[in-house]
Amino acid sequence: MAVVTYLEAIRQALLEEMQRDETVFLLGEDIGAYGGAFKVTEGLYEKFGPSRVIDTPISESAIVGAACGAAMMGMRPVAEIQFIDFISCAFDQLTNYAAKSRYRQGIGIPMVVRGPCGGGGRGGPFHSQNVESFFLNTPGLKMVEPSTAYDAKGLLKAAIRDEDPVLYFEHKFLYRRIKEDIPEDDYIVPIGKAKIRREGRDISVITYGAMVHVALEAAEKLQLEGIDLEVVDLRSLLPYDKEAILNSVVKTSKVILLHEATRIGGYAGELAAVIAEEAFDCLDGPIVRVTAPDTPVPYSPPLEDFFLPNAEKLIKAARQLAAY
Amino acid sequence: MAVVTYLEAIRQALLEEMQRDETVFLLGEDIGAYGGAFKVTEGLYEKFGPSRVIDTPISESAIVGAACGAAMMGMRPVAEIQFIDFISCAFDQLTNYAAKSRYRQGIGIPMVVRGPCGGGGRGGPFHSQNVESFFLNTPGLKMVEPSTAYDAKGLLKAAIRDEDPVLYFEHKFLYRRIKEDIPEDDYIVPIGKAKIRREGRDISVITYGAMVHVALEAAEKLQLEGIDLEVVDLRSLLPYDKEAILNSVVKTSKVILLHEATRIGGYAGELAAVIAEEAFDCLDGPIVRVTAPDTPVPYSPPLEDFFLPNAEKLIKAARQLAAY
Amino acid sequence: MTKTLSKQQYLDFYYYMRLTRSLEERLTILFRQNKVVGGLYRSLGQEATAVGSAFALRDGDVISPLIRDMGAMLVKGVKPQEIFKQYMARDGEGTSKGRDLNIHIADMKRGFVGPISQLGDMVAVMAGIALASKMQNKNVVTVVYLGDGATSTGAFHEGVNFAAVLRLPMITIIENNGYAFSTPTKNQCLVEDFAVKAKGYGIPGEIVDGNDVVAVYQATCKAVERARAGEGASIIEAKTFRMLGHAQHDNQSYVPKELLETWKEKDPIKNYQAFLKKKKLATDASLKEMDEKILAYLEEEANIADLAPFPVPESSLEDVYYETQSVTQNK
Amino acid sequence: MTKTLSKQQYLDFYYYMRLTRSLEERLTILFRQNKVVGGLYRSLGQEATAVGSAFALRDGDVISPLIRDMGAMLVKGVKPQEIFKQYMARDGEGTSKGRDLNIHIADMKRGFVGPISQLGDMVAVMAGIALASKMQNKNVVTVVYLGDGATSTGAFHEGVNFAAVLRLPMITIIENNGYAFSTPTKNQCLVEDFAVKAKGYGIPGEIVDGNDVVAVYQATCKAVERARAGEGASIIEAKTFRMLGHAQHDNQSYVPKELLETWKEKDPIKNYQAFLKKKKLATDASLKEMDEKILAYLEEEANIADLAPFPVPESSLEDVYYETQSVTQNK
Ligand SMILES: Cc1ncc(C[n+]2csc(CCOP(=O)(O)OP(=O)(O)O)c2C)c(N)n1
Ligand SMILES: Cc1ncc(C[n+]2csc(CCOP(=O)(O)OP(=O)(O)O)c2C)c(N)n1
Ligand SMILES: [Mg+2]
Ligand SMILES: [Mg+2]
Repeated sequence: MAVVTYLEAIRQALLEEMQRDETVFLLGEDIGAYGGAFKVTEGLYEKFGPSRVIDTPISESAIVGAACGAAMMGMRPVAEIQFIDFISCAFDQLTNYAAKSRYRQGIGIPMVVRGPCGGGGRGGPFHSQNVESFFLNTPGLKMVEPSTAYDAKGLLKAAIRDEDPVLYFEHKFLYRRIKEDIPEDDYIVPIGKAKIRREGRDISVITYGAMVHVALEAAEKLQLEGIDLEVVDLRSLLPYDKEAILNSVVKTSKVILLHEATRIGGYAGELAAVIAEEAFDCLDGPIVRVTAPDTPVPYSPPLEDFFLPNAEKLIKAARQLAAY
Repeated sequence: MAVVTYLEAIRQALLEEMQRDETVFLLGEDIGAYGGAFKVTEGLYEKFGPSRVIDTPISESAIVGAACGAAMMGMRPVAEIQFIDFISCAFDQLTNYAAKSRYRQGIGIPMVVRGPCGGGGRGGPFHSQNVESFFLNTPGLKMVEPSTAYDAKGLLKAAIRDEDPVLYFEHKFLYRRIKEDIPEDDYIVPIGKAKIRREGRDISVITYGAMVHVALEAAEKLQLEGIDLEVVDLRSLLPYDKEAILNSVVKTSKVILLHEATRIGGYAGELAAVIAEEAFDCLDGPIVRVTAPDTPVPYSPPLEDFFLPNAEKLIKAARQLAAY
Repeated sequence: MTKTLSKQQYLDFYYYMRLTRSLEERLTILFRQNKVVGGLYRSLGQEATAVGSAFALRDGDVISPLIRDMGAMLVKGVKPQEIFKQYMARDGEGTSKGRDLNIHIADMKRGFVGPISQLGDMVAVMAGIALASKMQNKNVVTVVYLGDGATSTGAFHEGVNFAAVLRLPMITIIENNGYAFSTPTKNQCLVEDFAVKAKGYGIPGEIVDGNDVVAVYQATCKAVERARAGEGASIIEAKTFRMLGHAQHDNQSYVPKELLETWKEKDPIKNYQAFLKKKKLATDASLKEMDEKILAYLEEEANIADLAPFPVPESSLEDVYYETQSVTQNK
Repeated sequence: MTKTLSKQQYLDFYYYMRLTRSLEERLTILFRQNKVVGGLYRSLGQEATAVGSAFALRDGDVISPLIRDMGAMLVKGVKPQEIFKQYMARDGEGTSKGRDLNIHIADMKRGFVGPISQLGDMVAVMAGIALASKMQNKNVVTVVYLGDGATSTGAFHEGVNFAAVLRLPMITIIENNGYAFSTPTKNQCLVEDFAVKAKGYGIPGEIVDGNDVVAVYQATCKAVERARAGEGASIIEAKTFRMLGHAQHDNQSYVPKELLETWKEKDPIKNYQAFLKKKKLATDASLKEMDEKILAYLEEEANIADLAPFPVPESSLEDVYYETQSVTQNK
């Protein structure tokens, strides 16, 4: 065991997978000698050389397209998108080529596309987005977003070993802010499995990514008021762990869906739908969404702070729901 | 009044708006002398010439980007995407430039991007998609999808006159299959207003586009069994008419969300969330989704027929829900 | 560096061009009989480009064809019955199981991928295959075909530049056939010669008469040798003409009659027949014999295809993910 | 066709280059004081390109600057206090109200748009502005600035080709400064001269010494005249060098020291000072005076900016749509 940051856990996963399997390679902008904009790939170029850590031109669509082609030949590419906001430039390759390849031509695409997502860093409208909803209506893709260093490593390993294209979102606010002891031997966190981060009786908060920590913070505070939150960390967004979600709802009968992305068309919609469809009987109150408001991510600190969901907002929503 | 097809209604809207306002112009692939892949712009090139009906290179991103620029100068561009599936290539321009311009730089983009969506035409995975969910989590955009010739014309006029970027989805299955008498004088269908296509007591079916007709067909049949469907045609997908939705739910207490797009991450999620959040008290049963399964749109007739939601599937779901 | 061709090779060129044209003619009949599902696309007049270039490749090399490159697929080993089944939306070996249309079928073993409709996207994918081949020391060359119109896409640009910078063994064949759907080339791009685009990527660009199967073969061989020798990517512009509309539904009334007349004179098959006869490699009789054999073969293949079943509805739920993979999927 | 310049013009060039550099230096101090929010980008060594090109434009013309083109914005009338406020995430006239960062501000009246971060996207937008100007008979010229790295994007390609085909009055200035973030130009594209890319679009491409403000001015004037005369789009490649890291956090250890030394010799301001003195347009004393005036001016502007309030949290909910437009928004 060793204490590592979320960022270091990602780096370790890359390193170990590249050591384990020579078909694994990296491509992206400035990931080589420079080690990536956030230094996630630091040291890997030195270790594996330019043929396995490939600096590319600024062309997200080509990065993803080339990763698809390489994957079709049996390689396991891991593409870095410098900021996940730029994945919009590869939207077509991802949703049309990568996602549909196995279905329509019988060729699987074992590829990972990873990149830093999320706000809190004063990055403004183009360096702070959460993009999971853009891809949620595209069968054939998988999506994960870890909230802990342990999961960051285990989910990335699982993604690299997966036979299908996986979008791996790493929340940049967590990169260096969270640390934990993680095992030194090989492990994976299976795709599709949620994790109960905190058991609770009263309300299920279903969330993922950086918001898991917001939920835990709120839970601590609400504890003192006698409101007992259960915090479900989805970890996998597509596919998601329906069983874990429904089990938690059955137990608590009340649900808050929490995410950092904006409200309309956000991930919470899918969760609300599946809960209202399959656990309706168990519900003892409205399904509440706590999300960012429907605006781009603003840059200035007072605006971004106002924009982002936080423990206070969650606490307010939880109090209301508890009183329902 | 004159009987016109859905397609002809769209053409009329373009023609009349171009006559009314000289800042309105069209751009897209093969829309000029050829009149567009589906002949929606037929005759307009002859009438308005090459400076207002512009054939472009095959470059969806540039088409949308240039439309943005022109709109910033006070023009009212209407861009055609030959098949709406190719809007994936302009995803970045739409979600990052067009959607955020007013917010971050104070410049509105009064632009329409229109194109044929939907299945039923044996178009396969790349000529049959419904793309509304891709854009639903992007504040700043608007989206509409008419289900009748009357609305096709009125919504397009409203979209052209709107001050913000509007995605206008025209369901190609309806192009020549539906006809109706529509007024010859100028009218608009306001963006953001749903329409109750059929009043009913028992279950609200909330839907849009080609599925409105499926819902009406099912309603006729269920009438005989004493199940009375209310059919709500959203018409506007972003913003959507929350009031109309909630009013209908209050009235019937049971809801089916019907759309042609695939299930996970589909539009129904947003509807389920808003209903389960704001009309929970009124619900007398689970919120049911009737959608396509989670696969690409397959091409072969038996597969596509199996894939698409239809009256039969809706009837089955309605019977179950009615019995709940 | 011109390759010397054997008699058999010369005759093979003819065979595949003729097979392509006759296959498409047979498809046109099936289309009129409403047996083809969806649109039908033709490569009439462009057969030499597809066939000549594909012959420059060897086993292991991979192509990404478009709708006008059925000839290249035939050279790569696609059986006419597979094409027939695909176009009739049937199930069976070598088809997409009714999931995707026309020539969107793939077989990495035989060396072709199933393109997607979004033009330009295949360039980067083929760059990726070339990249993997380099890493795996397979010395594979990839060829991506696309039209004049498709060069306007950002995906084309990103893909070619990516392959150029990484010195990948990829050849981009731009089939300049005068039109992109209804749009004449001059409204697509101001350049006269699309080969000049290579300059912007720092790679070689060559123009070839796309209606001369031997010239296309030789030009592609040269590019393949470069690629195989590790010298990287290149572009070939094949000048040709689309003799029919964009698809069956398009009568291309927008194409000036004279232009069609001019290009009719340059028909790749007619001229190649004359060439073969002049070279004493064939006679009218031997050509006729070959043509008839082809027709008979296609008749058989079409009949086999017509007996093929439509896919079972529930099969459409499989193969979205590895976990839902059908037992028969083994590529 | 070289333009003759007045003494005042020569001095204006100097003023704006110096203003740019000093403004950025002031920003660096604010950055160290933690008053700048987010990243800080510098155009050290590239001031001549931004300033010289912007001077070739007239009122009504519109530019799309990038992070290294603050000089062009200053010429277009941006006030230093607007830049300071932007970088300090404050509210106020001429800012984005704290919603977007660094030079992402717009004023169509003064002739600049707020770029987005996604590189390449602005090319098509500026083509659209040029298109509208043509329709409106405004005879406006647009200039879109981007780096060597940004030319790799599909958006660059689609936008330039679009402008070329429609013969739009748009000039694309490629600032070839040796690097794109940490990536040297040779890993971005194999060409030595980015101007050659123009050939692929059938438009003129010119190379200019990006560190020579007069040369940049003259080259841009030529392109502007062409554009104004209806002759369409063109490309200018300005050869220059990024003398600091990509942003403040990057010490660019990856750049060879010798390269920096060589380019230090070509510093646009230092050399222009010598030029002005040689031409007897300035003396050490007059230059010093100007420099000091600029510093004093910037001090004032920075102080004004520092007094500007942060935006009110609730204001972030406005202006997503016309219907939610704030009363103050009137562009
Ligand atoms: C990105 C994209 N936009 C639009 C289309 C629609 N489309 C299909 S083929 C075609 C014309 C292609 O012309 P070209 O590339 O010259 O090939 P050709 O048909 O002439 O062989 C168009 C516009 C598409 N398939 N993909
Ligand atoms: C589409 C896209 N991909 C990646 C980035 C991240 N990024 C910002 S600046 C930059 C380097 C730009 O280099 P260049 O175009 O040469 O401009 P320079 O910084 O040298 O002026 C990169 C990769 C981006 N902004 N947009
Ligand atoms: Mg063509
Ligand atoms: Mg650069």
